[in-house]
Amino acid sequence: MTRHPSTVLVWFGVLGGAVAWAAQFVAGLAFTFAQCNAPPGRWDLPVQRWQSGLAIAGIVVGLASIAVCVRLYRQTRDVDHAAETERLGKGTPPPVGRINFLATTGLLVNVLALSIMIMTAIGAPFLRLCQQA
Amino acid sequence: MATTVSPRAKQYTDELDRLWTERPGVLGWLTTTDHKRIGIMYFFTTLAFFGAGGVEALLIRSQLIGPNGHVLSPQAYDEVFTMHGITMIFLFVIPMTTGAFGNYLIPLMIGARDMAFPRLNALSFWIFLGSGLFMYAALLQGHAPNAGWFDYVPLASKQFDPGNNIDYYGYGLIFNGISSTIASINFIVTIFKLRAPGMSLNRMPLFCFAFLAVAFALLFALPSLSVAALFLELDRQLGFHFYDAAFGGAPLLWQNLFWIFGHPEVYIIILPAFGIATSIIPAFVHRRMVFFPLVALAEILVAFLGFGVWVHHMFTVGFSTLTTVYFAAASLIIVIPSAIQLFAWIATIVTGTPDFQTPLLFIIGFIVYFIIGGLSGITVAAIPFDQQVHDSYYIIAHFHFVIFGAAVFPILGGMYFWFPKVTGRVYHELTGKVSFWLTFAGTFITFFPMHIVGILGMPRRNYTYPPDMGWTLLNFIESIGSYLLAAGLILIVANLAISYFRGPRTDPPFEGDTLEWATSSPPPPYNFAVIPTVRSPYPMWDKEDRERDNQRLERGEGLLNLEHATPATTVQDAQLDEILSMPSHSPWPPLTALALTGVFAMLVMQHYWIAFGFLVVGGLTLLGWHQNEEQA
Amino acid sequence: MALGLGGCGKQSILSTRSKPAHDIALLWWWMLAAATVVFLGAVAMLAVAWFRRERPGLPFVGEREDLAQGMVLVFGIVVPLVALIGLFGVSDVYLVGQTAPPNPRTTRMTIDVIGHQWWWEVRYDGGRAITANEIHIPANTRVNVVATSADVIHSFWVPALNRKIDMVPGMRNRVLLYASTPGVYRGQCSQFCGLQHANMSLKVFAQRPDRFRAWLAGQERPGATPQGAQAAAGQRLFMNAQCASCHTIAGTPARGTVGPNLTHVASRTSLASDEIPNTPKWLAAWIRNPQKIKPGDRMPDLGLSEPQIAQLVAYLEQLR
Amino acid sequence: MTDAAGQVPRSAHAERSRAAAAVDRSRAAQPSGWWGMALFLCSEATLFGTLIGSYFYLNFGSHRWPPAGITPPEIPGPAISTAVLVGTVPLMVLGAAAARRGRRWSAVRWIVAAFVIQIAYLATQVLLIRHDLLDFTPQGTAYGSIYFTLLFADHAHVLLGLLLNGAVLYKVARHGLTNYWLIGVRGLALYWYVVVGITVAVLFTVLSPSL
Repeated sequence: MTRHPSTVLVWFGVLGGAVAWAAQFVAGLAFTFAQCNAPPGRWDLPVQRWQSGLAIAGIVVGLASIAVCVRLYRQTRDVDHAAETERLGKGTPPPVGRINFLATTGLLVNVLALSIMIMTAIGAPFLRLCQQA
Repeated sequence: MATTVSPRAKQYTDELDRLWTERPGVLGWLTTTDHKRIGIMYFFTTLAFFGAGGVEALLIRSQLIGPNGHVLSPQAYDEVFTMHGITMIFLFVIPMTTGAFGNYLIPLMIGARDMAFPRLNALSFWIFLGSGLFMYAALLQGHAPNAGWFDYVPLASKQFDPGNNIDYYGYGLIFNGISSTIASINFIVTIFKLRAPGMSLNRMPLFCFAFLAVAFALLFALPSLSVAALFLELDRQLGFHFYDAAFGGAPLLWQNLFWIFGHPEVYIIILPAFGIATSIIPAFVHRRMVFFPLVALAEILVAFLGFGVWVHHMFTVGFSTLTTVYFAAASLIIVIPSAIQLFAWIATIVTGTPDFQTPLLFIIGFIVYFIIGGLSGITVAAIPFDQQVHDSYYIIAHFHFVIFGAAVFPILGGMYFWFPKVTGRVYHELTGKVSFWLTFAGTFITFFPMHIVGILGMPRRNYTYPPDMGWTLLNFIESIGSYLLAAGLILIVANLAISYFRGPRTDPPFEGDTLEWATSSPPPPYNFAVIPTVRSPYPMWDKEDRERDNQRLERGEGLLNLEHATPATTVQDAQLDEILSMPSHSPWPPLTALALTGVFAMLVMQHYWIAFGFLVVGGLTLLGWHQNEEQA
Repeated sequence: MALGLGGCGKQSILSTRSKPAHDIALLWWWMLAAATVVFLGAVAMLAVAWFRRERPGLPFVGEREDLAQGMVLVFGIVVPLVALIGLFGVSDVYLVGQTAPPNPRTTRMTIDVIGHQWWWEVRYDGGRAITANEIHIPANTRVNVVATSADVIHSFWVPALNRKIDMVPGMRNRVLLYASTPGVYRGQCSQFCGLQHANMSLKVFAQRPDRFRAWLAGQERPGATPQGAQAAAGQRLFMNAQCASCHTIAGTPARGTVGPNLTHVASRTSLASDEIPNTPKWLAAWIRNPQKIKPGDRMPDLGLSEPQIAQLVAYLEQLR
Repeated sequence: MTDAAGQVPRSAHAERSRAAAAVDRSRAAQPSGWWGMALFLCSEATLFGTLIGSYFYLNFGSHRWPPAGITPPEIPGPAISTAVLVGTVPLMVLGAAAARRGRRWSAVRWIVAAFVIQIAYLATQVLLIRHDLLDFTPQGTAYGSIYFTLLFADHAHVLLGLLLNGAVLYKVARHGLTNYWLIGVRGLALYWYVVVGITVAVLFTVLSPSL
């Protein structure tokens, strides 16, 4: 493989979904705490709409980074990792093996982050608003 | 590897010896900055605490061996089960894995000569020792923490627990947290910066991935615990109201803060076990790990997702279902990284040619118990079922299979596995196998009936129970099992202790795949005469590379024998970047730790000005620390 | 094992008398079945590893790396993902709604249960009747329980009838109490609440509605006036000794709220939150030396003489 | 890389400013010291994240925030003093940049300039807190507890920063800008960037009832 993807792109591929999950998790949680742990009527937030919205936004990001990972993975699928050590020295481009490694792992991260976000997005609307568990 | 070395090579290694050998004797150990010596000190300290925690466990089981037991008074029972939890988690498993195994092995596995910050490394040990003694001082004085290891308020508030039992808990955990934070920073930087040239991320041993994950999890989880404990002490000692519902506080704030730490904690405990398993399996299965990248990632991912599941410890407190749905989803999905590793291990073992020696047996035991604990974990991620068995013995069964069965078994296996590396001698194989079967049976007999007792409705933390509940027989069986388990553990320690003096001095009876096996056993103070170059995650199996290292030693290449130095490389691809001079022995870390111990002791006694005095002293020791700073 | 679980045990979560508890038990049996399959499968693979320890690879598969990896993908990701999402839907989206507190309009009556160290205060319709440690409910009737705490966190748990609910200071948690058949169901505090956490249990008496109404009517009456000199002396003693400062007896000056309400103490079957039976002998023993029976309990040793104890017992025994 | 030891710098030999700067330029990755500080700051940032989270958790759970009898905080004082503190960030940037170019004394000058402003900031904050304490106390309500704890925690970090300033300035002025203290200066600058960020976050948190 000749052209080398930018570090930023690679790490977006690896972490995009995870970061998206973390964001929708924290924000959505804050909404439920604000609405459901407060004395009645202190705030009136459309919690479930926000939950779904956040989750969907996260899902979009997750899909994007999956796309990146797939592309990187295809680019780097067949390389002999050991062979390239020889040209490992200061300033040489990142070894393809590492990009391939990160892309593979990125796929898993994103799939799992996605499935959590999808479960929340599907689950939340079915539940009664602020029903005590 | 005891290869015969030429006079030329001998001369080089002698130079390195001169540069790296530390003071002998007690003073040498007090002032050491050698990661191996620190690891060994960690090992024996945590082993002692393990003994204490084990005695506490036996006391608990003896109290519950029959209904209306009178071995312990209610007060004593509360203190004992609280100290059992604190000891096993904060004073045994974490320091044993990160402190002992991590410290000793990480630099060896990545081909470095020490940790990135050797003096901080010593400091974290001495602080750990101080915090452990601090908490046990409370037990010796007869007022140990007594509100359970998760110490729920308001039970732990001044109003309902007026003694200073809980203050030892609050300050002790902050104190202990300082040590763990320093250690985790040290691990991350070491793994980022000191990897041998060529060891790019995709070639890092899985053991190191596990410890990297642990270090990050500790780094981000501990602040939450410190804040919780800080609030607790402000409430208790200065009359603040964070947790006091009557003044607008929230008792559940403690639970949230504690479990934001407490659940990542569970993975912090289990991850090193994964790491140890992934280094033992290839050595005995003579085969590379199946699906290396996914296993590596699964280790990191467990630690990451672990931050999103804490409310599954709080499904019964009355949060809204809109809140719990996040945690239910995350708690179920976090199963998958574990499942990936599980089946990667099984696939590796089943497609390889396993040689069932003692260390591998312990890993098999680990796999079996991790499956049991994992499956019972899935059942309590089902909220309604958790709402039935929460705080019952079912939960005790679940987390003992995870924490003892899954986290401690690899530690025991690892003790056997690296014993030849650390001591240069070999343990007694048959005794090892016997000790495994004893421990394995003991664990099952002790903890499995707890599932049933829990289903039969026995709540945890009861100092006694009535005879007519259908719990009696099962509790009796559990107690018998616990004695069996104790026997097994004693046999392990005895085996290693005797082998240390009597064991045959031969090369390890197995072929590890990572770099620690590239050096002699026990390793020289400088770890590696020649800084190795790495081309795969299994450097020991790249024979020609290791052969090249020996040739380079003959030619005197890559020795760094001019000064007390180790190479630093780039973070992602481990390209050689600079040569660092490492600090050697220093008296300051233990002194700093001593000052800190003074600070916390005075805080418990509420002598705030004296505490401040000790803090100033601690600051001054840090100045002394930087007297000679030619080190980078 | 199944029989053992289902049958024995006064407090088993599997001998259920209400729909929510039954649904949870059913969920458990299904999860147990699935878990058993997974466990046996995994152990079988390890057994294969043992029998083929000399030979690399697997039958049919050989040593093909991609097939080994496929095994990890299928058993490690695909299968669990499907199973877990299914479990999520069934338990955490559907069933969680069934075990959640009842919709106020769907319940016949509300009982306030207040956790104390270490006993349960039970208040019927806003305090017209107050008892302790023994909750009477009409069978086949949806009862709304409001669980609160007077001091530390407790957890209200009657496994046969429903899931547990924590009693958190400053919160008003609710749970449905429903019993399909009349009977006595044991419950216990399941959140560690201090020295006597182990002895903080309760009984739920599910009675035929008419019996229940009769019982409630009796509980709403003030405390009986003592019959006979012995009992009268006992009442005087009760009011003058420390008793009255901690206990309430409706219709008398005793208005203490630290300990259980004793207006109808003799109508209960047990003492000290179900630790000892409520017989004159045990009642005397309890008054004589509560710290021996329940170390650390709030009830102090009163240092009363035997005659005084006899008088108190005579009085309390008449509070039916 | 056969014997790359010859090609790569032996950083400990960089005793002079010029040499230290050369080492700094030749590095492909950040030095260990920088990583150490960065990770320590991650931990501190998480600490404040937790404190701020607790503030809002208590806020969400209560009927009125701040509770009856406590006036919402005034905006001007804290806002202005914090704005001034933010003004020290460019100074630290310049200081670090100068150090990396091996300009020992200009680095010292920039840092001293920042040092003075930071001291002034802490002084004003102490006055503001004393003024608050006249109004309400941490022992009064949970609001008071979290309000003062947040501010105290933040100021403790500013104070620690001042101590670090002193130590680094002394060492650089006395022993010169060795490789070790060049990294020290960079770590110090990093510390202040993060602490200033935290201070801004804390400011918005405690002022939130009035915004």
